[in-house]
Amino acid sequence: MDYFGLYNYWIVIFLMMTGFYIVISRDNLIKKLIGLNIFQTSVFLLFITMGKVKGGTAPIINHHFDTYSNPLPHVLILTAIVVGVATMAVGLSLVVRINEAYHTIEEDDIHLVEEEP
Amino acid sequence: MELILDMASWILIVVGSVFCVIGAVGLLRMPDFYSRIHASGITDTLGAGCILGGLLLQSGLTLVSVKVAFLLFFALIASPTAAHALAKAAYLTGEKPLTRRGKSA
Amino acid sequence: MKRHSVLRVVAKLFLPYILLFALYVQFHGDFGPGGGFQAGVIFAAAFILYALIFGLRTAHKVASADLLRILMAAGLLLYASVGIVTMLKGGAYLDYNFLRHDPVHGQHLGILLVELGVGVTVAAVMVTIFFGFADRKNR
Amino acid sequence: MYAVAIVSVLATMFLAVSRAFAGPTVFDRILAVNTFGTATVLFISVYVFMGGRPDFLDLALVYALLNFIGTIAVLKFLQFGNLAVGGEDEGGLDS
Amino acid sequence: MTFVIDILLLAMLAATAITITRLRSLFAAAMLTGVYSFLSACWMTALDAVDVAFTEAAVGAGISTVIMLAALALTTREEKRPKHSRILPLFVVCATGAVLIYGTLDMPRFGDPAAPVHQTVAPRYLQSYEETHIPNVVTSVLASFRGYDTLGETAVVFTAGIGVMLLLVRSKRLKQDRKSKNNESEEPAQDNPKKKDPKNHIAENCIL
Amino acid sequence: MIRENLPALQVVIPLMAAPICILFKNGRAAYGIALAATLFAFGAAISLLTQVLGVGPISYELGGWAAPWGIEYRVDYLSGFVLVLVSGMGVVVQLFSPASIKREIDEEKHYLFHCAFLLCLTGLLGIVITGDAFNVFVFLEISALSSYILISLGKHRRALTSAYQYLIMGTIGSTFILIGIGLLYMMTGTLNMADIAARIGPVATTRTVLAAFAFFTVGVSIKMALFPLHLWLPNAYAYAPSVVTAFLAATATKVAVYVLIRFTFTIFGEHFAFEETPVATLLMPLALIGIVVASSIAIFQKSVKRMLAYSSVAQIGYIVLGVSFVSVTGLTGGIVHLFNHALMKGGLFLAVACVVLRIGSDRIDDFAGLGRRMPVTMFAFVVAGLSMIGVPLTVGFISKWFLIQAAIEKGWWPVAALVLLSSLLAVAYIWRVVEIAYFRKPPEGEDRITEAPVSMLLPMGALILATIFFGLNTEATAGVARQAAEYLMGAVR
Repeated sequence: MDYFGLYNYWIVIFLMMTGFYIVISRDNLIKKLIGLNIFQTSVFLLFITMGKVKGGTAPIINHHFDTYSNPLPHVLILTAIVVGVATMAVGLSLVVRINEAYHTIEEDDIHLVEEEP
Repeated sequence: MELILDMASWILIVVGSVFCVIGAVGLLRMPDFYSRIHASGITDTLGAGCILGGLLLQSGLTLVSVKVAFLLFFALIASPTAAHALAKAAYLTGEKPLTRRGKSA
Repeated sequence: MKRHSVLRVVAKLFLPYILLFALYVQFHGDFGPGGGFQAGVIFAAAFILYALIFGLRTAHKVASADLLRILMAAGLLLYASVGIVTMLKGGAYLDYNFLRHDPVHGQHLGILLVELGVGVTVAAVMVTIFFGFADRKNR
Repeated sequence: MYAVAIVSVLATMFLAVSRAFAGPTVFDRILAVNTFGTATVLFISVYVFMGGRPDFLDLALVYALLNFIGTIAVLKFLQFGNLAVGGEDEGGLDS
Repeated sequence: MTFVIDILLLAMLAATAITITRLRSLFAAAMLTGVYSFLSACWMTALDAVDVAFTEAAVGAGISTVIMLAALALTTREEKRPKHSRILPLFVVCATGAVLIYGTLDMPRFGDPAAPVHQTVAPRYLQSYEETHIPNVVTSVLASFRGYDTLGETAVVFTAGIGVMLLLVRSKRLKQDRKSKNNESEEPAQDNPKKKDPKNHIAENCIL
Repeated sequence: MIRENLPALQVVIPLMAAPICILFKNGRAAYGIALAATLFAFGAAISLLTQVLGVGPISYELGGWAAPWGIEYRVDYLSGFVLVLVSGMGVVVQLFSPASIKREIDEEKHYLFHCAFLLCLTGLLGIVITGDAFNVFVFLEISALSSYILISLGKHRRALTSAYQYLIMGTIGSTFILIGIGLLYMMTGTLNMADIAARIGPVATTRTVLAAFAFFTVGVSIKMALFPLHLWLPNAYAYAPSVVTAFLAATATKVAVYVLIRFTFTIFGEHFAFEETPVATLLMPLALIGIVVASSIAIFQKSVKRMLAYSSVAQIGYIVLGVSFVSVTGLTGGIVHLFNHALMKGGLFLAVACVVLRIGSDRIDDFAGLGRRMPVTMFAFVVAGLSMIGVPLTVGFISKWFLIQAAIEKGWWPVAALVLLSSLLAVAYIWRVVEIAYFRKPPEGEDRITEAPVSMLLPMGALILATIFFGLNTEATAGVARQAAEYLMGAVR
C-alpha cells in the first residue's frame, strides 16, 4: 500500500496534536487559548487539504482553466474560522474578568485563592 | 521591446531574490538588534522592491499592475515606518546598541 | 504616540486606501477572493489602526458604543430579513431567485445584500471587541 | 524563474522565522516577524503569478496591511503596556 | 515544485508550533501565533483556498493577535513554570493522534481527483456559474447554496459581540461606582464566611 | 404561507428577535420581544409535531436548493418531540425569569441577557431541526457560545472560572465533532445526513469512518457530560444564574444526547455503530458507572445546585443506557427519559431558584425550616424529587419502567437491578434536602422569608403538574417516543 500520499495529513495531525497538548497540559489560561487556536487552525488545514485536486486551481471560474479544487471545504472552513475567532474573543474576555477577580491567570493559583476562606 | 521588458523583469526578480536572502541571512547572523534592523531593511525594501518591480513589469497595464504598484508603494513606505518605530521603541525602552568592546553597554 | 509623527503621517496616508480596499473586497467578492466577512475584518482593522495611533477617545467619537450596537444588530437583521422577503415573495427561506423576476439577477441582489449584512455585523462586532478590551484599563 | 524567486523567498521566511524563535529580545522577535510578513507578501505575490492567476494579489495586499497594523499594535503594547493609552488626546505621554 | 513548497511550509509550521509549546513568554507566543496563521494562510493559498487564506490572514494574523495583545495588556506577560507532570496529557494526546493516524490509512490520497469529495456534491457547485453567473464559486456556495450556514456564522459573530459587551463593557453608572469605591467591587467580601450575605453564599461551599 | 415555511420560521424568529432586543436597549422591551419569540417557537414546534404525527416526516429546503446541495431541514418524530421540549422549556423559563434575574443580574444588562438567551434557544432549536451535518456544528457553536456567556453572568466569581472551563472543554468537544464531520465528509463527499447515510454503506468498514465515529462520539460525550467527561458541568450549573441553570439543565445536555442519537442511528446506522465498533461495550458500562458514581457524589454535596448538577450527570447515564440497549424499548426509554428528565430537573432547578430568590443561598443547611415558610416551593421540590427517584404516578417511574423492561428483554438482569438500586441513591440525596427543609428548625431571625411571588410559582407549578400529568397519561410521551424509536430503528440498512 502506498502511504506516501498521506504525508501532509500526518504533519497536519502532528500540528493538531501539538495544539491539543498545549490546551490540556498548560495551567496558564491564555496559553490554553493559544493552544486552542493552534488546534483549530490545524483542523482547518485538514479540511483544506482534502479539498485540493492535483493540477487544479482556485475555484474562481476563469476560462483559461478547467480543473478546479473543491470549493465546499473552503466554505465550511470560512464558517469555522469565524466560529474560532468568536470563541477566542469570548474566552479572552473571560480571562480578563478572571484576572480582575482573582489577580492571577494560573489555574493552580486560582485554586489556591479559592481555598482561602 | 517585449523582450527587453521581459529580461528586465527577470533580472529584477532574480536580483530581488538574492537581496531577500542576503537580508535574511544578515537578520540571523548580525550580532545585535540595531544591526539586524539594517539587514531586515534590505529584505523589506530592496528585496521586496525588486521582486515587486519585476512582477510589475510582468503584468503589463492592467488592474493587476495597479495592485502590484500599490504593494510596491506599501512596501516602500510601511516597512521603513515600522522599522523606524521599532528602533525608536527599542531605544526608548533601554535597548543599548553594541559598542566596540563587543558587549552591550 | 504624540511624538511619533512619522507613524501618524503614514497612517493618515494609508487609512483612506485601506477603507477603499475594504469596500473593494466587499463588493468584488463575487469575482475574486473576498466577501462580507473579510471586508468587515479589514474595515475593523483600519479602525483599529486609527484608534491605535490617534487614541481611543478620538476613535470613540467616530464610532460610539450605541452606533456599534445598532450596526451589529442591523447587519444580522438585514441578512435574516432577506430570507423573510424571499419568503413573502413565495419562495423558500433565503431563496434569492424570488427577489427579482429573473433568477440570475435575484441571486446577484441576494448575495450582495447578504454579504453587506455580514460585513456590517462583522465590522461592528470586531470594533466592539477591540474597544471592549482596550477600554478596560485595570490600573 | 518564478521557482528561483519562490525558493529564495521561502528561504527568507525560514531564516526570519528562526530569528523569531531565537529572540533573544522582544524587539528581535518583532523585527523578525515583520520581515517574515514581508516575505509572506512576496511569497503570495510570486505564487499567484506562478499559478497564472495574478488577480489574487488582493491577498498579498491584505497581508501587507495586516503586517503593518500588527507591528504597530505590538509596538504600542510594548511601549505603554496597554493598547488604550497614548493617543493624541492623552497629552503628556511622551513617546 | 509544489512538493518543495509543501514540505518547507509544513516544516516551518511544525517548528512554529513546537516553539510555541516551549516558550513561556506569552507575548512571544501570541506573536508566533500570528506567524502560525500567516504560514497556514500561505499553505492554504498553495492549496488553492484563496478565500480561506484571505480570511485566515485577516483573522488569525490581524484581529486575533490584536485582541490577544489587548488581553495580555490587561493580565500578564509571563507564564509561570508549570508544576504538574505532563505524562497524562501526553498520553491523551498520543492516543488521540494515534486514532487519527489510524483513520488516515484508508483515506483517499492527497490531491486524488477520484476521491469521493470531488465526485459527489462539488461538480454541481462548479457548474453553478451557468445559473448564477458568479465566477467565485466559494462566494456563491457560501451565500446562496449554503447561505443558511452563513446566517448561522453571522449569528456566532453577533453572539461573540454580545458576550464581550456583557463581560467587558462597563456601563457609565458602574464606572462612577468603581471610581468611588476603587477596587472594592472586584473582590466579593469574603472576610466573614458565616455572614449571611446573600450574594456570596450562592453555592459557595463545594468540593472541587 | 406561514404553514409551509414553519420549519424555517421555527429557528429564524428567535434568531431575528435577538438583534431586535439589542436595538431597544431596554430590559422590559427586550423581555417582551423575547417572550413573544419564545412563545411563537413553542407554538411552531407543537404545530410541527402534530403535522409530523399526521403526515410523517417533513422536509424543507432552505434557499430553494435541493437536498444534497443546499441545506435541508428535516422534522421527524424525534426532532419534533425534542423541538417541543426545548421551546416549551424556553417558555416556562422565560415566564419564570423576571423576578429571578432582577435579583441576580445587573439591571442594565437585562436586555443583553434576553438576547443571549434567545441566541441559546436559537442554537438549540437549530441543532434539533437541521438535516445537515455541518449545520449542526454551526448551531452547536451558537448555543455553546451563548451558554458560556450566560453562565459567566453568575454573581459569584467562580461563575467566571467555570464558564472558562466549560468554554475550553466545550470547544474541544465541538472541534472533535468538526473532525468527525470532516472525516465523514471525506469518505462520502456529502454533508446532508440522509445522503451520508445512503452513501456510507460501501465505506462503512474503512478505518477513516471508524475514526470519524470515534471522534464524533467523544465530542458529543463532552457536550452531553457523559460520565468521565462531565467535569465542566457541576461548576457551570452551580454558579450560573438560577434561571440559566434551569434552562441549560433542561435543554442543553438533552440536545447533545439528541445529536448522539441522530448521528448514530440515522447516519451511521445502529448496525455499524453498535456491532462493528466497540461503542456498545463502552457506552453501557460508562453509563452505568456514571449513574452510580455521580449519584454517590451528589449525596455528599453541600450545595443543592451542585447536588442536582451531579444528579444530572447520573440522569444522562440513564438516557445513554437506554440508547445503548439498541432495542425499540430501550430507545423509547431513553427518549422518554430525555423528556421526563427535562421536566423534573427543570422543576427542581426552578424550585431552587425560588429559594435562592428568597434566602439568597443554595446551601443545604440554609434550607432549614423552608418546608413551612415556602410550602408551595418545597412541595414542588418534593414532587419533582419523587419523580427523580422514580415513584409511580410520576414521570420518573415511566422512564425507569421502560429501561428495566429493555434490560429484561435482553436478559441483562444485573443492569435492571443496578437501575433499581441507583434509585436508592436518588432517595438518599433528595431525602437530605427534604429532611432539612421539613424537620430542622430554621435559624433565628429568619422570619421574614415568605413564599416566592406568584409569577414564579405559576410556571414552576405548571412544570410540576406536567410531571404528574405525563406520569398518568403515558400515551402522549411514551407513544411519540415509541414512534420515534421505531422510526429510528426502522431506518436500518
